[in-house]
Amino acid sequence: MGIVLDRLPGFLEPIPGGSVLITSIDAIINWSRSNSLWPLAFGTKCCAIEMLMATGAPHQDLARFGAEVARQTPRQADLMVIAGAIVKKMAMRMRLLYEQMAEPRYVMATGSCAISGGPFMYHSYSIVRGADEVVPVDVYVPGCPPRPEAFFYGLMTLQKMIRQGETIRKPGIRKKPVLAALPQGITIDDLHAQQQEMLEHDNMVDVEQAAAQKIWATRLDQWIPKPSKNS
Amino acid sequence: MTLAWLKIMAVVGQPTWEVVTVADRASASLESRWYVAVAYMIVALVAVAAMVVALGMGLIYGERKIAAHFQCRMGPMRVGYHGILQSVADTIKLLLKEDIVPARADRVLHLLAPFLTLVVTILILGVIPYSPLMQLADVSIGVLYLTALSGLSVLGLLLGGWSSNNKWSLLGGMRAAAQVISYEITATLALLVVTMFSGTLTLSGIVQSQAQGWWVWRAHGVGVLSMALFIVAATAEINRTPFDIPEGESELTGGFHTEYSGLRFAFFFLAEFINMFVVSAITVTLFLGGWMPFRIGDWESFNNLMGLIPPSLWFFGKSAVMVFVMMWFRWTFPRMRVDQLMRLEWKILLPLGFCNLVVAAVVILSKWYFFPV
Amino acid sequence: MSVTVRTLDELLTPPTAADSPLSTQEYFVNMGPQHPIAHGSLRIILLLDGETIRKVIPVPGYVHRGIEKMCEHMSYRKIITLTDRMDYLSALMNNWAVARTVEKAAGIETNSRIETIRTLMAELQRIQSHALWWGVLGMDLGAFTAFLYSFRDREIIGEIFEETIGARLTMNYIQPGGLMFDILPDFAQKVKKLLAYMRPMINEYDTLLSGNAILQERLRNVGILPAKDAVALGCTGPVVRASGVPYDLRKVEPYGVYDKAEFDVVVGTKGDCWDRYYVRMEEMRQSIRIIEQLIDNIPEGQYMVTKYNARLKLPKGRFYGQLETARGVLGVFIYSDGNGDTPYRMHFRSPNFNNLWAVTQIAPGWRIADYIAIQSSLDLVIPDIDR
Amino acid sequence: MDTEALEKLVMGLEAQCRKREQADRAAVDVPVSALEPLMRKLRNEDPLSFDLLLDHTAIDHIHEGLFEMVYLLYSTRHGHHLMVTCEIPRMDSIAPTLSDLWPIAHWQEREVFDLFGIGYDGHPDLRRLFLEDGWKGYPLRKGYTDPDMLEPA
Repeated sequence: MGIVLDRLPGFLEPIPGGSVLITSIDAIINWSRSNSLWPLAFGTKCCAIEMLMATGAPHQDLARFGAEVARQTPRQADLMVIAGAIVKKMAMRMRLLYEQMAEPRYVMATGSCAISGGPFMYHSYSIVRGADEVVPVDVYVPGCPPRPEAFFYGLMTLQKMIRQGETIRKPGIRKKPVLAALPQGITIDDLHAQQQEMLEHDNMVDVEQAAAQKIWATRLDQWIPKPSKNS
Repeated sequence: MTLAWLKIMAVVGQPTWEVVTVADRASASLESRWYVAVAYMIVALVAVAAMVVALGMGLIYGERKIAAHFQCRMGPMRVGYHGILQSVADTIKLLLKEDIVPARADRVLHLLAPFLTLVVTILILGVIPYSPLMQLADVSIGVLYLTALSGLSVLGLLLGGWSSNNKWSLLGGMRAAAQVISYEITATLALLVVTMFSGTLTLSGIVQSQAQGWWVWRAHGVGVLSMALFIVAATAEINRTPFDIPEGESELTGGFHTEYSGLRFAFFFLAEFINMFVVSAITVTLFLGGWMPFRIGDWESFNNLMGLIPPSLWFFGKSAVMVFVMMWFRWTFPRMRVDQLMRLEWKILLPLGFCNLVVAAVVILSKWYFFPV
Repeated sequence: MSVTVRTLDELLTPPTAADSPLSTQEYFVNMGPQHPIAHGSLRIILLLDGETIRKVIPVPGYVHRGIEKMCEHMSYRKIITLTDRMDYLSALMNNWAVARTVEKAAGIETNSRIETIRTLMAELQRIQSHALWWGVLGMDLGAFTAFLYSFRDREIIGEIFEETIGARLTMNYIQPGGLMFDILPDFAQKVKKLLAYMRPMINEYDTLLSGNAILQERLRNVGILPAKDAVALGCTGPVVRASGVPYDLRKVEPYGVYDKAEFDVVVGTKGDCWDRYYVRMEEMRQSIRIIEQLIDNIPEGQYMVTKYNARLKLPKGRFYGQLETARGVLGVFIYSDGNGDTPYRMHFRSPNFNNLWAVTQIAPGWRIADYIAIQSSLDLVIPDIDR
Repeated sequence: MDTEALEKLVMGLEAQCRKREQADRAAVDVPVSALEPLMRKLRNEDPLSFDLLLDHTAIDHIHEGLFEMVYLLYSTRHGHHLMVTCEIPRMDSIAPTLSDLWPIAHWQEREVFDLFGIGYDGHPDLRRLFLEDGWKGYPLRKGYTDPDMLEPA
């Protein structure tokens, strides 16, 4: 785990009363890791324009987060932004890229294609429905394409996760992946469950009718009066 | 040993610059108290190491902010006030990255390459006269020492390129070798012109010789041309745009440091920025009068006023201007192609350098320059 | 009639060792799916001898989602959303191509307001697409600042799209039978402000990059594509116009209100990278001219001729409609069997797919750095190649 | 030159070619054997000179058991369009290659082979284009089923 850590003296091991020292070192290391996330320029489709290019543009400046150094080689990158649909032919190479990245690496699946296959979910023979079938994803940013501000919200969520979740002694442990843009209550597992249930049992085509039964649909109706038919 | 600096301040008017280097003090105190000499050595080493780290972080932060403002954006803002702690965060993160050595890479050379580039840079830092008192060692063959070391830096790139067992980095390494070796000739020619004018090889001697005026305007046309030649050749030697073909991002995905990650990549990254400072320091020492304040002939009051600013401030101010010019190059020029680069060197800069040398010789012999000695 | 099917691995068998001790051995290099020059996932295999390219083998397919198979299950209105994801830099023109073909086949007549707004939106998107191309070309050749300037200007055009269409990139705005929304009352005034801002910006682009000696050296007479080869290689759009063939659908087969606007087709002479660069820069200025002539008198009228969910009945038969996107001719071939509003077979003639093949004829003999200039002067969008 | 005159001129070139109905432009249908000579004449004859092969694709008529190959030609000099179709049986679907007439055909034929399975005799480099080399089956055929394809209905 890095030259420095291999040779660090034993005080990182659990010594009585050492928790303050450890957490302070943890805090510094996590602070530095979260504030210098160098993205790997890996865009396959239209999300690449919004996620990698437009966020780096003068209007919404990715450099403010210290993340504008887009490294081309996976060795020096530590944040893999999957911007665009993943196809079967590309999945193995994406896994290869993920393996080549140096260890404290994070993955952001941006765009509904990378989360669940997006508009190509049905009738497509070569789409991989969701990048989390290939690489472990930390943060999902929904949208097609998500706005640069949504990407920043995802980035800040990832930074918060890094600051809270990771301890240097057990780098593999991370907070559960959270859906960046959804309210705190909903996590990815509920979505997967709902999606699975919709596919297997309901198997329905009429999207309006299906939407009307969903819980959030009822709440929406109260807030926004249904537009009259002939508007 | 009263500080030479106080003595200088007492004498108003034409201050005589008496250069005392750390090496002189160490050798002076060697016979009587050997431990004071050792202390001087340790102080010198610590000073250079601190300078490398501080300069590296400062330059990286400076480059990112200046590049941002060139491109109508703000650059790092959220890490510390206006992103000041950004380089600190980068460095700590790079320290703790996983250290990957490719499978069939030549392990020894792969691990050696980054250190080689950084060591060469630090060796040059030790010779540069920052101010009459702040100079670590005044090597008698100063300029020859500089050109020899700048030739050595290409080894690091070549080793890095060849040993990481990757076609892209091999191409990057080969390009680096071709480029740095050929551009050294023009750089050496440009330095030769100044040594001819100043008559000495020692760097402090060259700075002293510019007491009446800096070589860039005192040696009128010849001085300006050799400074231009040196800036172009030096930018090529440290692989900065428009000559950054060894690690051209869009062509070779990373050039010679494609396979480096974590701390080793940090060494390459740091060496590139310290090289930028080193080249601007050499330009300032030889062409812009090092720590010599700006003086115009016999304007007493003006010269005294200029004399009030401490010499080290003069030096670092001028090199900051030169560093800004190099950053300016990087964010405006596209990249050259390999053969265009070679053609520029061998067919344009080299003949220009030789003619400049001959003209300089004629100017010196017939004393056609300002305030001939 | 015998057919031999080969695989990629047979092709990549490394060549035998160098015949004479002095000559270098050729080797394969992967400008793989993840490479800065492929803005997307296009794998280019180069057979290199030292730095000069002997052979180019493009391997697309890393973003192939099978759009044409999906079209056979979706109605024409749903297919419009798929076309945004093909060439996302000229999404509006893709929508317009499908809408136009379906309208011609189904016999729907649109009024002049719809046609004018379509032409205006298409030209705005052309400026936006050429601006991004210019920025990305600068980034590929090393001048990173150009990329930032181009995105600063793209955002302003993006704001106008966002107000009228609601989306920045995947528009889904032009439907068979009209438009999704009407333009806002201050649309014309905003566009005029944009044009007043954009015209000097293009001159600034020229001063920053075009006049630069290094760029001229990198682009002049590199990757020459003669006129005859350009047409034989199926190239269309700025690539073929740079070689001297004045083939621009807006003039050859005028559609929308292009015949009302007076503009000239920019044609290059030699067909090298510099001509392709110059043609696109001039096209941005021509697009501004077109918009200026049309922006003042947008006729009144309905913005949607048929109802949204009206079923589009296409007669049985083969229909082919095409129009000029920012990268070339986008053709939409529909074979409908007459019942229902889903096509029996739908095929897109994609401009990038045909322009890419020209790389294999242009690139051999040049160096890696030239290959970067050649491919970014072709202005390829990868999902449009794979569909 | 309007569509009827063009069709009459083209049919004059080749005995076996018939007019193709249900098309929105001048369209001609020709059997496989006569395809390559007709295309050579269309490209080289002066009054026609179709120098731009706009597009080449195929339609899978699964009920009639045949593939219909569609060539869309355009002449940049005279500015007229032509659609040439040719039907081949679904079982041993082999067609002559046109890559020596129009180099772009090399690339378009590989796409049709990849998605339909129509072999091209004499094609210099017939490989799968989009899909992996080991992909089983040809996706754009009507009867193609794939376990991964989600069908909502």
